[in-house]
Amino acid sequence: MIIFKMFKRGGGLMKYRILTNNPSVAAKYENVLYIEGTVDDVLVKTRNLIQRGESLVTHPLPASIRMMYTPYRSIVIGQASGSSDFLQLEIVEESITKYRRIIEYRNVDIKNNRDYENLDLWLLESALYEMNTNI
Amino acid sequence: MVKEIERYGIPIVHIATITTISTSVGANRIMPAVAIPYPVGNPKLSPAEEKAMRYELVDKALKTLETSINEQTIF
Amino acid sequence: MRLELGRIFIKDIQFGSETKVSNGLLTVNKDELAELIKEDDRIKDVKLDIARPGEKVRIIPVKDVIEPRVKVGSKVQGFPGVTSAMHRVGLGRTNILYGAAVVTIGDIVGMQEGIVDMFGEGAKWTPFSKTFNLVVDITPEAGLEPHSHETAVRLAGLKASSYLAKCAENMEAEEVLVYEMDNVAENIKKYPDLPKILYVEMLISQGLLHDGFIYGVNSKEILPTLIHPNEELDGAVISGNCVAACDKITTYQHQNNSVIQDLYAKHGKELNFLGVVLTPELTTLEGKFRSCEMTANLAKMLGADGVIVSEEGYGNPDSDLLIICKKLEQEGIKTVLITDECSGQDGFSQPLADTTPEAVAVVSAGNVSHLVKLDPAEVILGNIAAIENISGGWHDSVQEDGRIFCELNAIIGATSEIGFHNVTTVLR
Amino acid sequence: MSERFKVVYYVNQFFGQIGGEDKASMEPEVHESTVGPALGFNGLIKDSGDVVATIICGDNYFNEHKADALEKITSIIKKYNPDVFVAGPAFNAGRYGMACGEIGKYVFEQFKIPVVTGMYKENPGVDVCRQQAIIIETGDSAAAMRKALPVMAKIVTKLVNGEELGSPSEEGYIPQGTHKTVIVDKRGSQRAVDMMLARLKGQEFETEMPMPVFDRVDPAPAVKDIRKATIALVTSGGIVPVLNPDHIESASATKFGKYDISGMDGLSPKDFKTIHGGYDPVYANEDPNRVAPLDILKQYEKDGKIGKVFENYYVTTGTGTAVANSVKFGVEIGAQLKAAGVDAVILTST
Repeated sequence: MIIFKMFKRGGGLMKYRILTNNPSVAAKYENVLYIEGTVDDVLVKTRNLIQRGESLVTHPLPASIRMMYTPYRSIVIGQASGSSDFLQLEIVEESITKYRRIIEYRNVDIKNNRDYENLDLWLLESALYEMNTNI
Repeated sequence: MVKEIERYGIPIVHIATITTISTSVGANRIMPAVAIPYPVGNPKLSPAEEKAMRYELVDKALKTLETSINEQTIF
Repeated sequence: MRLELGRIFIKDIQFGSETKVSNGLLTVNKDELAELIKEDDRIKDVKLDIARPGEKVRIIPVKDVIEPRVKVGSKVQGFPGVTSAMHRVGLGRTNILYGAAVVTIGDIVGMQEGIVDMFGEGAKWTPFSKTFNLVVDITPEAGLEPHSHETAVRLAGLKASSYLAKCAENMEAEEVLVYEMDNVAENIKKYPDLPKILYVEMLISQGLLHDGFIYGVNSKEILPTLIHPNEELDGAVISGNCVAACDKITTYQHQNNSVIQDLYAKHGKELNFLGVVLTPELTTLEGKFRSCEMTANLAKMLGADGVIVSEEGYGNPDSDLLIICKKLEQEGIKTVLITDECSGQDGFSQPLADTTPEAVAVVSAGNVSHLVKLDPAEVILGNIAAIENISGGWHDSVQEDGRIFCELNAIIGATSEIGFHNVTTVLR
Repeated sequence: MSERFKVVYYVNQFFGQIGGEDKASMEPEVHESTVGPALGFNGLIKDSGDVVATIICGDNYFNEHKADALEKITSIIKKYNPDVFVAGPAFNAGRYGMACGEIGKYVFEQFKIPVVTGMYKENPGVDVCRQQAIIIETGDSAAAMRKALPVMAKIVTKLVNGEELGSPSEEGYIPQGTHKTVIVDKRGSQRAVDMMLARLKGQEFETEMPMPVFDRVDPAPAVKDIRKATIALVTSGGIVPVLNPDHIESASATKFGKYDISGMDGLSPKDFKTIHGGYDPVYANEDPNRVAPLDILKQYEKDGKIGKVFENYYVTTGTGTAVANSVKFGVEIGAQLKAAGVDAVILTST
């Protein structure tokens, strides 16, 4: 199990969690909130936490329509900032709307599950790398 | 919705978390809410504290309705 | 900086004993090219095919499209920092096998996507139905992990393109396009009354299958970077992006970036083209804010009056596009955005792409969910089952008569957000 | 089309020359002659088609006996088997517009034939059938008949010939609201450069992705004496009676709820819950007053600090931006509040 550390500016560790429905991510990292469910469930949970004042570290959506059809999503959430950030609230809300519209006519592609687990993990790790280089 | 009700000449205060949206859809009396899941509450407080807080929020809301304004105002 | 692009018009491709161009016919020595590609020990085998405009051929799943080019009089050939050592590009003479393209296909991690139809209804929606395509389909060594697999496919296409054009180094070009521009200071002196326009090109920069490269540097590693438009036109920017079929920028589209071409066409006449800022579309919000802030600052520093911003992809990059627009407009810099929209299969949904009050001038490259019916193909290059995995395809998308229903988002370059294609939406 | 095309035409009692308001309850009748606007319309299509029947129906009859009326109209259409159905134009006549809209929508959906009508843009019938019918934009009164009929005839002819319609402004119809994907002459980058130059020169340009435009309304005057005022509570936060008797949807609701809260001293979690899909329901379900502060308002009422809390509480679901339906709700709720003499409103959103 890996604990991914994210440092606060000026030192100290920032608390963060990975919200995911991807078993590979849950198996590899420790600070995970594992959601047994769909991407939609992950997005809704993310929204609920952001609405409670936690902060959105990575964007809830992928960068292409193709990725929206995949069955896994991992999103990094930071500790409560104390106040609600309008932009984050809007981003998370709009993400859900966009996701649902794109997926409206479609079935989530589950044939390539193993591949998608890995792909989601790699994209998450790319994001973690991006976070770690910004200290 | 806010605007259409106000069109009848009835003053209306919009208590909303994302006040920027409230502004862009054309509410005139706007009051920031506590948070989306509990615009006029706060589960972190004790029931008595929470009620006191809501009392204050409603008080503020009523005051906005008693205030004459000429343009969009966030109270 | 002065760049001459010499076009040698290609009107057919055939396999033959020698790779050469004569009277518009590109002959390709299949074995020689295959050997070259197999020099990469990650590649076990390679299959080469030709697809000509009008043939009943479907190519699927397409990874990248590359235009074959050769640098005239240069000892170093290839894409700087990628298939060759770093070298200067953007000036001098480059010869192009104009009308030809290398198309790489094959699946990496069940992420097949991207159709190019050479005929019928499908041909209308992709710009690459009009090129003579050499299709490169590699088989990787068993157990090759996906990052290496992606790299191998990418390099195979780039190498093939350089290989094809090598024979044209000393040929007479039938048409020469000149892209010449002084430095920013000179231009402002020269054209004091022309509006100064900057082009911001956003690039998906998010990890495996979601990367772009600038002189071989992964765009997710960069801060927004100002480059000379000629550098991009001459091979400095390549695609490593294997998703977003309809709205990714293939290497071919970087080499022929349409916003750059169209700004150049009016440079010195109606506008003063300041240059290109390449902006990474990152995954973290912090990264997005940083990129957007710096992009706006670059535009401000350069004294831009207007900025054209093109997006790549759909989803999280929409946020970047919005934020850049907002920041620029707040600085009084006028923006025009190029993006695509999702207004549902029936087109009745309000497009969500980008709704900020500041986005007053937006070019729509089309509705990604627009349904098209593709006629049956006689030849499939690639894998027909891939259609099921294609974005836009679904389980019953292959009809009994062989026709395929798919959404535009499955088709390569259909809703190009650099405005490479002629698709848009109109309100009806 | 080598054969002549057939049109069935719908008009109300007035345009059918039966009579005015006194005849508004007449049942549908069919005439094989062309009556009223159908006559003028027939003259305009005479080269290629004919109005084979005119249906005349009273506005009140239609609106009060919708099912019956639609059934009768269905049998008429089955009998004549037209290539296209034309109704109106209804100009700004509300009941006539609703009838044209409802029938047009129904005919389109049942018979899959083109439907053309005409209305003033603010006619409530527009929203009923805009996605199904082509609605010619007309003036607000029958004086615009002479202008409207040729536009309708031209569009009808195009539709029966399977021709593609041009843009709403070119053809004179109200936009159906669809974003149609098309291939145009200029590529996107060129359009972007042109748009940029137009913007910089201060010339007019047309964005290809228009934003919803929100108008403004002047602030209503302040409440003079809050201690005498009747205050209504409205929420878009989805707090409804636990059984959700009106089946209000969890997102982008198509209706609103109205519940009598006069006997309550707050929104008890035993009686109310949230059905809003846009937030974590846990906190609202623990105490619905966190979303709609009825408990405090009632206390204010009891303490004499306000006149009273209006007896009905209104609720719908929606986020701040779901505009189309919320306009309709606002209009209806506002009318009821106005009629009831409510002095001010507190609206909470989640």
